[in-house]
Amino acid sequence: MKKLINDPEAVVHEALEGIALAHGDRLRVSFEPAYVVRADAPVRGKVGVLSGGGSGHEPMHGGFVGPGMLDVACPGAVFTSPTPDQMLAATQAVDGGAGVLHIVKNYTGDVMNFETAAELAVAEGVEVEAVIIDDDVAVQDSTYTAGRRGVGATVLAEKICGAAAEAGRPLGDVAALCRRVDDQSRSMGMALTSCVVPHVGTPTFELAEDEMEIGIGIHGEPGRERMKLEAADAIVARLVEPIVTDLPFGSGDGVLAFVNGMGGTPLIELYIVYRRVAQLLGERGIRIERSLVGNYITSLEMAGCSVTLLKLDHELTSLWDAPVNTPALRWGA
Amino acid sequence: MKKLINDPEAVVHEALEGIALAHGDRLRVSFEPAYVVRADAPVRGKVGVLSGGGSGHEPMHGGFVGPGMLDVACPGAVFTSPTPDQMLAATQAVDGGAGVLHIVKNYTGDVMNFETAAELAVAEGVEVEAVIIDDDVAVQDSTYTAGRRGVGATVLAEKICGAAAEAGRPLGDVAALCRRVDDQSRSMGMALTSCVVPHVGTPTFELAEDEMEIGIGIHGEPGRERMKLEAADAIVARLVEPIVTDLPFGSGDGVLAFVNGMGGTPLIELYIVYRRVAQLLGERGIRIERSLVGNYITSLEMAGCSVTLLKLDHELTSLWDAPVNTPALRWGA
Amino acid sequence: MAVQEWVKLSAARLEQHRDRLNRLDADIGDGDHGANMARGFAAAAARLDGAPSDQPAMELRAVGMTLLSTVGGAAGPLYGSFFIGMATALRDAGASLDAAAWARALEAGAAGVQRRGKAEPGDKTMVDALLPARDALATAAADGASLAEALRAAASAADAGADATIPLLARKGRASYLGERSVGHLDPGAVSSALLLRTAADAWGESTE
Amino acid sequence: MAVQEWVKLSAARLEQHRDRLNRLDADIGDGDHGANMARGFAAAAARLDGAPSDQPAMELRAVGMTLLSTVGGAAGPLYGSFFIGMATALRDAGASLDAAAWARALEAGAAGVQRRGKAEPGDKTMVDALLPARDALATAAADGASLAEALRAAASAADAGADATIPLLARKGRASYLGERSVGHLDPGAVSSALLLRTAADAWGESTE
Ligand SMILES: Nc1ncnc2c1ncn2[C@@H]1O[C@H](COP(=O)(O)OP(=O)(O)O)[C@@H](O)[C@H]1O
Ligand SMILES: Nc1ncnc2c1ncn2[C@@H]1O[C@H](COP(=O)(O)OP(=O)(O)O)[C@@H](O)[C@H]1O
Ligand SMILES: [Mg+2]
Ligand SMILES: [Mg+2]
Ligand SMILES: [Mg+2]
Ligand SMILES: [Mg+2]
Repeated sequence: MKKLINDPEAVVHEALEGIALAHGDRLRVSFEPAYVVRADAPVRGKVGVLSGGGSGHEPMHGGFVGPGMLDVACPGAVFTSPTPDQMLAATQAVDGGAGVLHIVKNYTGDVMNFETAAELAVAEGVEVEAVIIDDDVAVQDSTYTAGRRGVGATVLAEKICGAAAEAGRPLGDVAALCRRVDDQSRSMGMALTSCVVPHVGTPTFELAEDEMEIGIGIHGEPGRERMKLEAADAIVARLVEPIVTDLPFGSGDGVLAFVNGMGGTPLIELYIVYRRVAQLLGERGIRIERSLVGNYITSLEMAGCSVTLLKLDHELTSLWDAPVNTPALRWGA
Repeated sequence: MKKLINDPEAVVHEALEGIALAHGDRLRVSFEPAYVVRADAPVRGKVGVLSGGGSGHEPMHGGFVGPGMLDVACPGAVFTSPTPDQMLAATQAVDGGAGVLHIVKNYTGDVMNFETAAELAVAEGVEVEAVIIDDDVAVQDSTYTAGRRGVGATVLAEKICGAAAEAGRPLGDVAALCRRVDDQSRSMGMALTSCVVPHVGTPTFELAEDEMEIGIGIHGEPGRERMKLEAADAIVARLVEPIVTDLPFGSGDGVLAFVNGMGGTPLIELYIVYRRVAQLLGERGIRIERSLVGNYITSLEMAGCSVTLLKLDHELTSLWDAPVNTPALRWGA
Repeated sequence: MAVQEWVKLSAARLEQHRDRLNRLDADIGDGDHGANMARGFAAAAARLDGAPSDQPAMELRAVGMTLLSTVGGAAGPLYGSFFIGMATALRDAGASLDAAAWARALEAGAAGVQRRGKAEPGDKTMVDALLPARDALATAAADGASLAEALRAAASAADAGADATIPLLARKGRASYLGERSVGHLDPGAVSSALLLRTAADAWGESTE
Repeated sequence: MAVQEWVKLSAARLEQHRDRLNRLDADIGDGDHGANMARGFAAAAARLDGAPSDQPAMELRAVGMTLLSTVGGAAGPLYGSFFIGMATALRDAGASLDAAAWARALEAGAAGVQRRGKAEPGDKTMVDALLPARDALATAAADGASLAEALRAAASAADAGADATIPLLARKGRASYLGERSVGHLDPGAVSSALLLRTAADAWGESTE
């Protein structure tokens, strides 16, 4: 295992120390329990926006804390949902009297821990609405399964809900927007390599030099299918096709196109992917109105990418464009 | 070779197409010869700021084109200096009548190609000043060698000179600032893995599972020394020590601390590195006044990092803080 | 004493089996189940250390709360509910548990897991180890078995239940994303449940009843 | 004809030796010398295709300009200067070159490389192949050798000069960053220079003199 770490057990703690040191001008970090919070929290009268999940997906979520996006992020152990006590303390830290939105990625662990946290928070007198993000078309959605995973749409929901909360919208509205982003988003991802969870020390799965995984999540878990490695254009078609047909996205739709790196793929390759995404959407008459290209929701050092499309409307577009000031996403501020 | 590419020979071209498609709202891409230029170039009366170098270091340089930073970037083949004809065309594209600054990383190829380009540009009646960046303390500086390489300080110089040019400062001033940034910056990098140049297809060097290279450049070239892998804190000491003693940086100095990922190292590890950098500087009484953590000057998918320190003064700090609006670095806009 | 012994012994064994559980979880999940359980039980054992040991319900509740705030992932809330469920069922129990009390507790614990996780038998989860154990323990208790005997029967049923997850298609938790690819693997949560029951049999088997 | 033949043959051979030159460059540089040279000479060969072949100076100048705008890296300006230097020395030469003309050209080409790159003999660069070749060619020309003979002598001297770079410590270019670690490796630019001279010997050896 080749990593720039000290103790595998201390990875999350030390990274949080680094975040606190690097961004102390605008963030505070609580260590016991662990959360990353806006320095000016709670903001009186503003809905608090909270998200959280396992670590190893950086910059998500801690890198998205700041005005216009998250008020607070709860990091769990690597790839492991955080715990209800963290979420409760974080909820209380950002409750400005207008309630708190919990943005939850659809994983059994996350959902159950957030459920418990919401019960505890309500018992403490904080109004909480939880919205579950489940945009991954690689997973069959069925009442007999855990349902679709939450992946790329999480970043978009955090940005858009953060903007709405910053604009003073009430909790019900912000939660409704979150559901709309989730409803109108679809994602699919792939991996060229596995990743190594620090406390495990070996790759979560093994891929031969000429193989790839299609339909992966963000936890180094195997994907839906293993197949022979292909050229980027063919891979992109495998990602875009199921996304476009699922919602469906159609001619005349305006979308936000998000090409996300899994952590170990260089930006030069992500632009090659973006190029093909844009070409395929263009062929179908789907207009890209906004775009995002980079490493935003990662799986440690995994090589690979995911594509997310969000169908835009006037409100979502203007909330996307609103100022945001976080370590990882910043404009207009 | 596991890469999200189509044809190894088309990597740069297709990535440029992706950049044009993703950022067409604010950049234009010329393909023959290749350069990435601000959509509003040339800006009348403003000094043009140009940089360039081999591709494979993304987001540098194309991702730094925009108001407040570069006017134009010339991408070469992967890890290969661009050519004088590109540089000449790019220089002419951004000449607003106030001359053009060439920011050149100190590699024999880059220096010679830029020299030729400057001669050609001057012959065409464009005023050009070239400043060579050479901040890498891993390389012995001597009149008998090619001198120190240009690495992390390039990003800082491009930001600071871009801000000065945007503020209407004349070419001589902007070039002097560039030299000051170079004089007051020192860097050192290390690699956990090699990278694979697409048209080569195999790793540039081989490192055993328990080895690392200290004192690398940004082209996948071997470093100064190969040694046993160490914990992050020990590695950081190996980077910070020579940097701090070289300038030297001392107690009471205010610095910009830049922890840069080489492309394949996840952000969570870069924060662990940053943490130790901050601790070591703190022990020496060196104040971190500004920081930058992320993948900004990379070597394809190489795992590793570099540390750059810039001694700040009031002018450099306020130019660093000035608005910048590029794909990869953005604030205040 | 026995609850503490159970939890300490569990912590030790989970630490021993940590890599194996991680590996099982890597095959059909994300490779952290061993780390999660070892972390949680180490914390729970530390929490009980020096606490009064004559109130099984209070001890089990403390274990449940500790797991809830230290395990994370799916296993945290599920095992949290398990221990809190056991504690609730034993609210009025004395210092020393008999087979009937343990049978009530295991029934309540398993019900807690199902309430939280909504898994049914055959979904390839810890439920597939817990329900057979619950039934075996209830039967043994009804047949007048000693606690040690009854727990041994429960542990064997849990082992068999865990082994029987191999051919199943996962329908809950992270393994469900794999669809058909989840077939042919042991469920790590079922294995950790069986391990906890085997440890209970050892803890109460050795303790004076 | 001969310049075109030289450049086309060089393009073919550089394509053949591309991986070897990349590999040599990977050992002490960044692994692109073969790709750079193959790209540049393919472009130069294409550029000469169909162009008048009775003006060596114009042809060599076109090659130099093409290399300058297609090779990049260190080799681009250096070989650009090399060919432009040769062209300048042959400004007044006729369609067919003799050994004396080639000697003048090689001297000017090597001088162009040194002007641009500031390398001295022993710095472990292409200069270590070019200068011995220059000297051998001049001596052979002075001794009245035919052009083919003179170029063969130059090519052999260049080969020997390239081989002699192995024990050297690099002082110029990317390899100089390696310090002591550059010792024990062939310099890729010296190898490509030797290859160009061997190809010249072949091109003019076959052509009617
Ligand atoms: N809905 C559920 N009901 C019961 N058990 C579940 C459920 N979902 C997951 N599990 C159990 O949890 C185990 C995985 O736990 P763990 O790896 O610690 O959490 P995570 O899946 O969040 O990484 C699975 O092996 C399974 O036995
Ligand atoms: N200053 C110099 N003078 C002469 N030759 C040089 C000089 N610097 C580098 N070279 C030659 O250039 C070769 C490397 O060329 P190449 O790999 O194409 O460029 P780069 O080093 O920019 O990647 C070296 O092997 C060496 O022979
Ligand atoms: Mg997990
Ligand atoms: Mg090069
Ligand atoms: Mg797991
Ligand atoms: Mg090279």
